[in-house]
Amino acid sequence: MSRVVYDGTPIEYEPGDSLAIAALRAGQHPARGGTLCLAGDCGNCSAIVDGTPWVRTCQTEARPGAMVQRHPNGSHPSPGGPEHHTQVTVRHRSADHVVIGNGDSGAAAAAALRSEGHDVLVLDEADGDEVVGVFDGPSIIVRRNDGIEHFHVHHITLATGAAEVHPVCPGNLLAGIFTPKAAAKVQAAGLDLGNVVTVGAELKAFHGEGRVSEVELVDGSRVSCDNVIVNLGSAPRDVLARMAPLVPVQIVGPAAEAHALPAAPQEGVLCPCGKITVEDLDGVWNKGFHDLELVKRSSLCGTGTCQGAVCMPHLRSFVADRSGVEPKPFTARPAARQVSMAEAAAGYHIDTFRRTPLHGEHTKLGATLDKFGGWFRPWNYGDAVSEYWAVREGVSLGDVSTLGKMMVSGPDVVEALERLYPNHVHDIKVGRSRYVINLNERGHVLDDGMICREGDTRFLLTFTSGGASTAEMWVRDWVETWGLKVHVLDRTVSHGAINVTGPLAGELLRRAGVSDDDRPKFLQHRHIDVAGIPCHVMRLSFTGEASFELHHQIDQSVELWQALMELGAPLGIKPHGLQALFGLRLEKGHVIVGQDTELDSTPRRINMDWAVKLEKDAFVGRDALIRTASLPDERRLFGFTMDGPAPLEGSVIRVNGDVVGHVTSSWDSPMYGHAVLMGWQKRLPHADVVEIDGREARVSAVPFYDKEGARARM
Amino acid sequence: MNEFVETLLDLPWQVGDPKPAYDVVIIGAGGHGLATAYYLATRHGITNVCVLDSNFIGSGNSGRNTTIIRSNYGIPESVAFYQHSLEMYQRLEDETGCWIMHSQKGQIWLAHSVSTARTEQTRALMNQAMGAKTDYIGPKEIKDLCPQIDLSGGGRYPVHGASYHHEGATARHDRVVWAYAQGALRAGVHVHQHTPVTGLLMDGDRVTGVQTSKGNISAGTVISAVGGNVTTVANWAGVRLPIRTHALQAFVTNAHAQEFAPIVSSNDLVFYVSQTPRGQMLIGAEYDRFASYRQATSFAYLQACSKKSITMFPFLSKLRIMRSWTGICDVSTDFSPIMGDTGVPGFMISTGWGTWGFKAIPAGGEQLAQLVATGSAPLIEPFGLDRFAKEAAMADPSSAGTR
Amino acid sequence: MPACEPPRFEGLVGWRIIADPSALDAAPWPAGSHVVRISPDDAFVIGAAEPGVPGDEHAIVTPELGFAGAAVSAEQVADIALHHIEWQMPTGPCVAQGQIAGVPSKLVLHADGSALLLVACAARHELEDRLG
Amino acid sequence: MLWVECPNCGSRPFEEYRYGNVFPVTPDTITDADARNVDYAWMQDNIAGVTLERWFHESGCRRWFTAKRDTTSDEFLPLDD
Repeated sequence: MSRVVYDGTPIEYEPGDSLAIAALRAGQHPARGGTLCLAGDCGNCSAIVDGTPWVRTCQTEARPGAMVQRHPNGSHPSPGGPEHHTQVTVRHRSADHVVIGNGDSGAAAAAALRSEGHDVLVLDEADGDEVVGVFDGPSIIVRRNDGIEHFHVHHITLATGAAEVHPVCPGNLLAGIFTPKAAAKVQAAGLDLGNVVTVGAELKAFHGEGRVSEVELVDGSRVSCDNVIVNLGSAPRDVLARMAPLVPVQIVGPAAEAHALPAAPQEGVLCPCGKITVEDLDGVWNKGFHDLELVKRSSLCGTGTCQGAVCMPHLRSFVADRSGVEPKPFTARPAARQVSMAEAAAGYHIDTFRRTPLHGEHTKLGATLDKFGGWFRPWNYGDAVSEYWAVREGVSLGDVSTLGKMMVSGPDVVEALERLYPNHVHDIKVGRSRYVINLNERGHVLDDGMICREGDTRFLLTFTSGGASTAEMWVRDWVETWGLKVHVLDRTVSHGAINVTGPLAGELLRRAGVSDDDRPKFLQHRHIDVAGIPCHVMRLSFTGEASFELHHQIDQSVELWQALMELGAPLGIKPHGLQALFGLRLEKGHVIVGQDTELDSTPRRINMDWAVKLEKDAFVGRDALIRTASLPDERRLFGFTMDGPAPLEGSVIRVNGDVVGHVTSSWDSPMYGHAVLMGWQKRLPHADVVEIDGREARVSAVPFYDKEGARARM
Repeated sequence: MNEFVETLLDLPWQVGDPKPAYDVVIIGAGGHGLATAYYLATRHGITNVCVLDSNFIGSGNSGRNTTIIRSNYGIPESVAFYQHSLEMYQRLEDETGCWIMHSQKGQIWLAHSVSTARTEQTRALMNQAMGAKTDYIGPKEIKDLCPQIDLSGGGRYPVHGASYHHEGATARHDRVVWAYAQGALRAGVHVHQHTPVTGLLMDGDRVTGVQTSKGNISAGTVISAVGGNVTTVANWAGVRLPIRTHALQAFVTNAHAQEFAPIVSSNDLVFYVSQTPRGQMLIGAEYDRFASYRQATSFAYLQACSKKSITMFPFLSKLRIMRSWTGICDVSTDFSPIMGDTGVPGFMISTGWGTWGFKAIPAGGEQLAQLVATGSAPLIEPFGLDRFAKEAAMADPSSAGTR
Repeated sequence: MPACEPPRFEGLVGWRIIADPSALDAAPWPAGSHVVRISPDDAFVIGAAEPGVPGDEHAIVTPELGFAGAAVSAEQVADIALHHIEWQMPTGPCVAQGQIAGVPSKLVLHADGSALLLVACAARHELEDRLG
Repeated sequence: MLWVECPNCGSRPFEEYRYGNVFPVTPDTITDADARNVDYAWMQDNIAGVTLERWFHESGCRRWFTAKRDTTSDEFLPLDD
């Protein structure tokens, strides 16, 4: 015979035994007492099984070596240690007709459906299928010992039967008390219940030490016994239907039938989960908690592990008795049959983190990679300051493959872009590009990027890495709303992009085979080969130095990167990560949307009115900007400088001791030897000198670096 | 006898129907409505007040939230308001004599990336400046506070650090409602359950009372403290709101021994977990992204929340889900609450509580009562409905609603 | 757990065409090419020289190297559907798009139940990990 | 689980989509231009009932579509009703 380990002691079981039956076979109550229904409804047989607390042992088949531990007496089980979770298998299935419950009514319903030619799936706990809940779709979640199943179904029949009513009276937490069906199961397993007494409504109390030895009846008589079968009728097991009132289900059999409530409880534990007594209920009733829900919430009756399966009929009867009105059952909520969080989680993946085609190159170069806007990106390659100097004084590569990139084309494309962007678009010449911001209808900055004109009716748009996905939605939504004829193709994950930046960037391109004549000038873009690889080269600058973004097909990213690194070696080339980039752009006063801006940053608030042409007829956000232009507006983003180490990003900015805003970006400028910052002042008058981190900081015009922008044009 | 039953207060209900007229009628007998009534009566002597609810007291979001009290917001106005509320909560048991199971646990808000570490650091610095006790802490301190955490985040969400909000607390939501209900009832306020308001009484463009299932009631001031269906009530008065209603779900496991001390949230993963006084692990996350008035629980939510939680706390993977629930919450366009005047004389509002506003009950009630009584309530002035037309939104990057 | 071999991905070379739906419907696709219709105005054409799209002078026709693909057998498709797809799988031939193991993916289903599994190269590692 | 029918791809869990809100409708009773703009920019109809709304199938065809849904039951209704 096989054994399970129960409270540290091996006990034998018969094939087919549940853990609860196995315990009874060994002369033990599976928990510490209380009526057993062995139907999965109550929590009276719960124990810790293989480390999982609160497992219904009546629903768990005994298997060799299973470790069962009763919950500690008088307290709750430990939630367990920090061990790692096991993987749970999930299966996605579909079925036409599903009948839940294979009792008489379920079997009849299934047979009738089959006779009409339907495919029918029957789910029953006896076969290991515990239905956790019925959800929209309709869908059904089923817990099995070998995993969890998500069913798509068309028709659901509930034949879940009725749950037998537990006794409420003194002594009802003793061992040796069974419902009739539980007793039948025990006896079917070959166990002898000894001197067994069957009682019904005449029951008054149980007596005994640990287990029942005497039953007291309402007439005062006492009957000695080894075990008791209590027959108090049933209540419909309709919890699945009540959980999902809008999911169409057919209910058949006892689950659909009206059942009389038991007599109002007089004494004893009504809620075995919380050890809540009739006296407790009277206590809250007398304090004025008269609604069924208020009685439940104030006594906590019905809020334990069985979720009212045991106490609900008695609780309703109690309220009916005290108030004269029979209340409806309280709300049922998943889970109808409990699942562990590992089981619930099965099949779910939180995020998909994307990798650029240069991911392997960054790893080889020792980059610290971190997650930004759903991508893994290099934060630094070990030393952000030397990366910074490579940009300022030599040449450097940055992986900007994550930038949003979008091709747009069509007869209405100029019209569409004019309406989308607050800047002029029609006057951008082919081969030229323009920096643009995009706004929402409130006139708040959503994102920024470039517009590159490729032809009369063809453009390439770029967006920030974090904004790319939303940008595609934004463009498509407006184009459709306006009914304009524009084709849209997002290229974000199909094109790689490498930013070649620094005063020697032009020299590196020369070495990569780009003649001075072919090299685009500032704000030009051109399709040329770089190191033999076809690139769309955009000349712009985020770092403050001459920069060439080389957009290309992603299958050639590695080749291009390696060629540039090799050609650039004599020039002292180094790649730079985001940490250096954030400092470089900060010295130029370039705003990072989402870091320096807030949810409601208008162009005015971030000093970018110049990027808005209100004289245009219409563009998204224009009406709001015109409306708000005359409103007093205290909120303004400023540049600051201060001596000493850069304060933490997020430091508050004070004027005369009052908090007026916070630092959004902060950097110890290697160039200047002091801190450069951006941050908000949201109170008038705006001060020229503020306090940050207990030190003095001064408002400074931005950019801090190369105010004339000569270096970007070099 | 269950230990959580014994000290319940009593609810001295009035007998009979509402009177035909009150100085103030409050729609919604949840935390905010009852607290407003309580403070009107106890702070300002305004006791001719009636609170109406279509169901039982606390039947809406007050009974469905995740009981967290915190003030670690991101903008000065919010930190000041919520810190005041947090401190009022700390004194509420003494003031009302009711055990609301207030328990200071501390809240850890995890960052799993450079960019969210910046967010948490920013939160800590702003909190400190505005009087909320929050520090940025590193992985070792996090592990000390919460040994069950997997600092590697399943190898995928490594913990960079966290903001630690020392005074983060929980209290039992129902008991907060009952404490205010009892205090208000004792002070003479009328509270009528199962009395749905079906419309507003208007005189020109002024609100003069409410229509109810038990007849019309006139009022000097009508306050909507309705959750979920606030748009309907506002529409009766012709008031347009920047509010969208979303479902918000949460769940608990079975009860376990008290071994999980703090409240832990994750900035990147967007979930939070704490252990209730009864030992259940309480887990929640963000609201469903689509607008809905339906209080439906979805398995997808249990699935996502479970996965996020067990990724950071492997011990949870074996714990079984006992019950889930869903409420509907009012999310404002800038994710901050809206309190005070509506532009319609006689009609005030308390809404936009996003993920339910439990933490704001004391200060929200106190300030609204003060506004009714004195015409001025500085703490909530920035949160008026007129802020949108004034382009003075209260967009808070640290509000739970912004993610 | 999956009994089948995990899919083996390789980068795909093709053309991406955005054009009027009617133009795409009528386009004479090069012989031997394989057309994945992503939406009415969007086609991914594999295994052909640059295709032309008569009838839409504004069509975007551009090389597409953003997808990785894996040929999967009918058995593998069934296994992936059982363990990794929440939605109901249509029967082929057709294109089925949506999340597979949480990753946006496409299955170009053939009549015999086998398929070409497509995923963005940027997310390929995630899908491989989850199916593997 | 809310299942949303994409006209291109079929029925998928709502997690595959981005919700795009309803088509905004400013009431005719608001006549002042600025007030209309405030309403358009900030206010929500927040209808408890049938709404016309936009969904974007982010994990599939990446296209918008319009759907009709009852926000009290989450039931999707035929568009031509």
